[in-house]
Amino acid sequence: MKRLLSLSISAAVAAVLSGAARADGETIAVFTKNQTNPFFQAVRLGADSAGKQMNAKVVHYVPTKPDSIPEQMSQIEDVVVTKPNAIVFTPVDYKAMNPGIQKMNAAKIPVVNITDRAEQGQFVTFVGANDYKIGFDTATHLLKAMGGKGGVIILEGVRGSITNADRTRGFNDALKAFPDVKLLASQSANYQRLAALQVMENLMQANREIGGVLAANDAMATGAIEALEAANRKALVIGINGTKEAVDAIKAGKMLATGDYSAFNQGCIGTMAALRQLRGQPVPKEVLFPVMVIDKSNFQPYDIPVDKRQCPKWEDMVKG
Amino acid sequence: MPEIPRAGPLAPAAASQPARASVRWSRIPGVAYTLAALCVVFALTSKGFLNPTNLANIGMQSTILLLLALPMTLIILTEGIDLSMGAVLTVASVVLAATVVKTGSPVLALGAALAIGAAFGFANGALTAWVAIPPFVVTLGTMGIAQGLALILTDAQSIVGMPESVTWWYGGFLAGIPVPLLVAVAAYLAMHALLYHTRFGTYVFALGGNPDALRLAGVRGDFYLVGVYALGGLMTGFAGLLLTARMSAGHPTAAIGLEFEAIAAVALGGTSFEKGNGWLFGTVLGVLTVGVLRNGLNLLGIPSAVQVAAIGVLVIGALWVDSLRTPG
Amino acid sequence: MSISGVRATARTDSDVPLFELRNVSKAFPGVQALEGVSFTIHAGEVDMLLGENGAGKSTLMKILCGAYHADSGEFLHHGRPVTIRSPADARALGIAVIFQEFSLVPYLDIAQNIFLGREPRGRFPGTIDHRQMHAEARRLLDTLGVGEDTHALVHTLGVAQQQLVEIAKALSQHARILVLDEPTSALSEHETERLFAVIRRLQADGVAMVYISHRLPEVFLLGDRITVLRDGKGVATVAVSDTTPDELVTLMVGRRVDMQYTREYSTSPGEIVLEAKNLAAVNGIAGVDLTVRAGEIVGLAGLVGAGRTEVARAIFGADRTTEGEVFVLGQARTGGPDRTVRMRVALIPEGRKQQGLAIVRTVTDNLVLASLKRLFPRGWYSPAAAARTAEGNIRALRIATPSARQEVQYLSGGNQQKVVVGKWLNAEAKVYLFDEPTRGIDVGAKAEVFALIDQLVKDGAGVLMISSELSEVVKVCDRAYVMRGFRIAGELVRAELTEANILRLAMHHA
Amino acid sequence: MSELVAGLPKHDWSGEFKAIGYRLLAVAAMCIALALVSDAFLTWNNVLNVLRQAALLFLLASGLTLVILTAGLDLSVGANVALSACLAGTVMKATGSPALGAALGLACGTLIGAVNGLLVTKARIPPFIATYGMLWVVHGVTYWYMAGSTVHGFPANFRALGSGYWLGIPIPVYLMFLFLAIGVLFAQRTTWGQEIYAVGANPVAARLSGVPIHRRLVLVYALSGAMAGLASLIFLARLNAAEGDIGESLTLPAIAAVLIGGTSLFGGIGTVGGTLVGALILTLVLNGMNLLALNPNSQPLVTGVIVILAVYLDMLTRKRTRS
Repeated sequence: MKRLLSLSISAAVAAVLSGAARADGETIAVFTKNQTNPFFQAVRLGADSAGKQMNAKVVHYVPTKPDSIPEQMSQIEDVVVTKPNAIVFTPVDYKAMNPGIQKMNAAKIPVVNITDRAEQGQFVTFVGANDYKIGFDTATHLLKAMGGKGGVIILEGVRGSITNADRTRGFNDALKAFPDVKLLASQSANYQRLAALQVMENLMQANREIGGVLAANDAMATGAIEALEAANRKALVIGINGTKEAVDAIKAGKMLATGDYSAFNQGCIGTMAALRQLRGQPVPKEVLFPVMVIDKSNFQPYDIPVDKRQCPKWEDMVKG
Repeated sequence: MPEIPRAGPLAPAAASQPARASVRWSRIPGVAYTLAALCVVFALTSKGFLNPTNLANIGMQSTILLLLALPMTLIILTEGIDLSMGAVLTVASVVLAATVVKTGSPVLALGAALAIGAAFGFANGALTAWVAIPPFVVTLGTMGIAQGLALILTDAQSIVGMPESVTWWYGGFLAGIPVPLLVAVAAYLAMHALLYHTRFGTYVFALGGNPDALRLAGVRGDFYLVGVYALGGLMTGFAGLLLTARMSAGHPTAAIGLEFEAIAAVALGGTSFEKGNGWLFGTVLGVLTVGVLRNGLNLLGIPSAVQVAAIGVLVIGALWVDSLRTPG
Repeated sequence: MSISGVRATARTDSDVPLFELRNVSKAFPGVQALEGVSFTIHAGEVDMLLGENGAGKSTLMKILCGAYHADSGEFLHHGRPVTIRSPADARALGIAVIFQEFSLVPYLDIAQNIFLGREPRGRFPGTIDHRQMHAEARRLLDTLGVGEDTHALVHTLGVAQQQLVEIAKALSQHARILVLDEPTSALSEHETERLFAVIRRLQADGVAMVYISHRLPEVFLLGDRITVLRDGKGVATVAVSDTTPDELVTLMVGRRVDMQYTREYSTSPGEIVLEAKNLAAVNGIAGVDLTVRAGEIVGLAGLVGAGRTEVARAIFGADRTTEGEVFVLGQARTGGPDRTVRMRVALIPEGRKQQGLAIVRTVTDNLVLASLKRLFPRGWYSPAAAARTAEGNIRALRIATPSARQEVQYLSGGNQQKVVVGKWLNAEAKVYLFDEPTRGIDVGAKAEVFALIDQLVKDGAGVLMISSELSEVVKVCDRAYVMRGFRIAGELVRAELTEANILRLAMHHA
Repeated sequence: MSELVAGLPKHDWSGEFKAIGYRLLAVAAMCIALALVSDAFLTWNNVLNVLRQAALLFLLASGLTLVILTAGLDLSVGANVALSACLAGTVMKATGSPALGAALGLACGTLIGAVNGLLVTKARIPPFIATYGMLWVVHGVTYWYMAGSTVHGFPANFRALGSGYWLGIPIPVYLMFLFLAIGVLFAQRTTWGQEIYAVGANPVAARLSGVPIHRRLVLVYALSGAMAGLASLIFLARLNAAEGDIGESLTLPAIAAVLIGGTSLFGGIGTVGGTLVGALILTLVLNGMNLLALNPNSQPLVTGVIVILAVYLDMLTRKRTRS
């Protein structure tokens, strides 16, 4: 049994080494939060695509337990030992990863912060989207579609996560502009499908008339849609992230819109930024993607499955 | 295993069986060999595995788990279990963080963490020993309670702004040695002394092996049982200090589920769930094996999915080896 | 083992007894365990306590060591009245009991076990002075002439060694009165010799010993004074020199067995229902040949630890056989107990609660457990049908239970035994392996169990009965095999079937 | 022998039903309380809603009940649900055949369970550790297989399994009661069920009574796996999507439901019916806390308290029937 184990490990090792042989350029370590959320899969694919384009080796580090702080901390420590040329970094928690960030900085490895803006630490640049503005714009989009009246429900993500804080803040600020719209409830469903479904089912009991649902991500939005369909209730639903699933729902007319969080491009541009830094090319202090609300009118470009997409040109994405 | 009569070696039937000599080596669990094998493989295949910084990393990363696994060993020796440790660790960590932020006094904060840890431990022990509810149930319940508390206290936000006096406990050095390593060694030595050189330790073995013997010897086993769980809580509370230091923050879900890893490490170390049959240093080996596996696979950049499966294979494999070595 | 053992003791009859019990009575729900029993203990003597199982020996000892409280009666220590309310009181009086189930902790070493609860204090509070502890343990073992390493973990020791550790533990508590409850029941001959040597040393040191046994040779080898219990009453106390084995047997047995139990022995047994040929198994037995015919009760006698239970387990397929074959009704047995049961073999194990019954389940559940396939061939279980079957058993076997839905754990030992037997009646077993069927059940129930066994063979079953009680074997069996050292030492047909012959075969030197 | 009967407790009615009775009273009490504080509670829709949410939990817990009846444990059911759902989902998408997908999902769940059973019996690994190791292995396979993607959008006829209605009652509710019936029949009305109770109550006695305990144990773990597979299908049909992490939050609540339902960790005592009540109690609490918009952070706390209380009260009632 022991022998079997060590054999299997050395086998895996061999596989990786041979896989690594391909890239002859720099090595980029990419940190994402978990292996289960499609969003981060898109980020990883973006990074890979950029790595191919610019002929660099991309290695991914993902906690075995989703969003585990101590594990990402350990992975940072381990990576610092292997000394990659640069790191593309999404903190699992924007506050509680500072010691890890300090370790990377101390090791003089250039770090590009993507997706969630870490509270402290020196970064080459931040690449991401403006969560607040996405929340605000998508919410406004929905409220307009509701004709500025009726009742809405907010499905929050994981309490304490920066994205959730900003997105819900955007939702609420958008609501201020529509005095006739009533906020029926704002509950957390932890960015999870089942949680969203059940919270929605329960809220539908307490609220007879639900005009719209503001979900802080697409998984919760689709969960809400399932709940509504099961109860034969109609409501306009928006989500955030622009995942394939949401695009399909929009095509099918089940979902009103989703805010593009451009996960794939975050992976692309984040990795490119790291490589440009290494290769002495200019990199702006911050790359924020323009907010884009995807609906029936403009979903075509997002309809391509992520693993088929190609990274856009740096110049097209980063003006000036 | 169900089909073997529980009677074990003490049953008269054993009269026929030859008495096996107790050689320490025969009690070394399969995990020791696995650990050695892993080290060799990683030393050969990955750059920097043997690099001192990396070895130190493995030790530091394993410290918090070790602080849970050591008392967990004692608890399992009493044929008990503590499923609440991960959650209690979390709540201790956030309480510590909150206190230090509010009062600015790390001493007070540590006191609070230790107190809440010990309180949970005592509750576990009391409900087990005096109300006679199975420890699995008790600690499954207190796990939920601690988890809820952590979330309510923080409203699911992380608490930041730890002073250097706190972060030193994970990031600092003493005589050029990382503090966590010193803590780990100290914790092991303390637990070793406690288990093998004090009455308390002797009675821990007796609680699992033959509680009646304890009663006949006129020892109040129940007090010691409560003591074991309280000790577990206390150590968990102290681990809260290192966890907070490590994140330089208190986070309401940071260590959820860690107790299962601790239990697995104890089992890997060759401690059985029955009759107070166990070995404290085996637990250290168990913790290190998991640590080395994760570290090595990270160094090699092995995909996370493979890491997850590998941990499962390790746990099952090592215990399988042990069961092959023990005659049915 | 010759009866001419040298006495290493000075008789001290004239002295005041070291300890004395007067008119001790104790009742349990449904049973009067002890009734006005008196008993004296003399320093430097071995006071034998004889009696069949259920005669009240163990109860008396549990009272002596404070495990039970006597309902009435008084205790005198050096003639002064004392009370024993707890094990602590007993210890204070220097009384220590070596029970059959040891009070040892498997994964602590010998020294730790000897001093459990009384560890010598080390330099720091709460710590233990291992050096001193092991030194003292060493000394104790040496005084007993025992060589084992004091660092050996107890679970690695054999039963005999564990027993010696128990004795050392007692001595370390400065016990002056040592109670040995059937100490040789699980020992090999050699181990027994060693134990006797230890006992003589202690005797020489003036330790008083109460030695419980129903084995006459031991009684005459070691005893000074003998007290015989029967049905919870002390029937006699005699000096060894003034009595004979026959007298003791009549004292122990009385005429009860004759009155309550007789059977006409089978004159014309039927075909062979069970046959073992040169059977050897992982549990240690070897070269076992035996046959059981329909209508026969065949005894499997011998001292405990001679390998009788192991033979039963091997026949039943509970322990893997390494050599030889077993034939049931002419067919070779293969596989585990589940196959054996289908060949209509029944095993009534000695440890009812541990091996015979699911005590948290109801009488009904237990009664139908072995016959589910027969009663419900389609696999559909009918509680009603099961209850009917159970009610039938309860009536037929006169099982005393408030209802078939009663959990078995609340039944008395005798009734639990009946449930186990009933289980196999329902399975329509043709071969029954009884392992100590009357162990730990009261006298009335015993006769019923035998009547039951007799009925089984009358109905054409074959029975192999393991028993440590010679009188039982002699009374009940048509034939008997006697075991020694995990082999069959010999076979005794009805005519030769006497306690003396059994003992000769069981203890005879090669 | 008649004096032997004296002093024995009269065992009026079998403890299990009594235990369930007490729990049903608890459920009733909770319902009344909730009805008083929230007018939304006692609406037909919300009742269906509670039942539908309890269904998933119960299906998972019902299989687990059998395992715990044998004094075992299965920590891998959650991971099992995730892998089975993902496999079934992807196959369904690839082949367009719900039947094939469902079959594979069930097969996957059953296989994982059977392997657990073999690890416990043949490899003699304690159930806790064996199934915990299995949890990691299954997660690993799932993560690798899904590679962070989501599978979604299944044919309507399949989704009816989770979100459909018949005579105004959700399909999952029918499934819940169907499998309650099947579970009760299996445990109480088949010889296998009886043998499983016996194995849990005393494995040695069961073996010496001719029960093939290894085969029964493997069967029990396989059934637990199969129920996980079934639950995964309901899950898939309800959410119309699956990703790698769906199972993580399911295992402990399922175990809690079994314990609240009065099944003893030491084996041999407990009923599938009790587990249903346990699942209902847990669901009611969460439903009520949602309706009252109570802080969701306190949900684990409340669950924990209920688990301890339920088992404690259970012990009290058993003591009463015994002494």
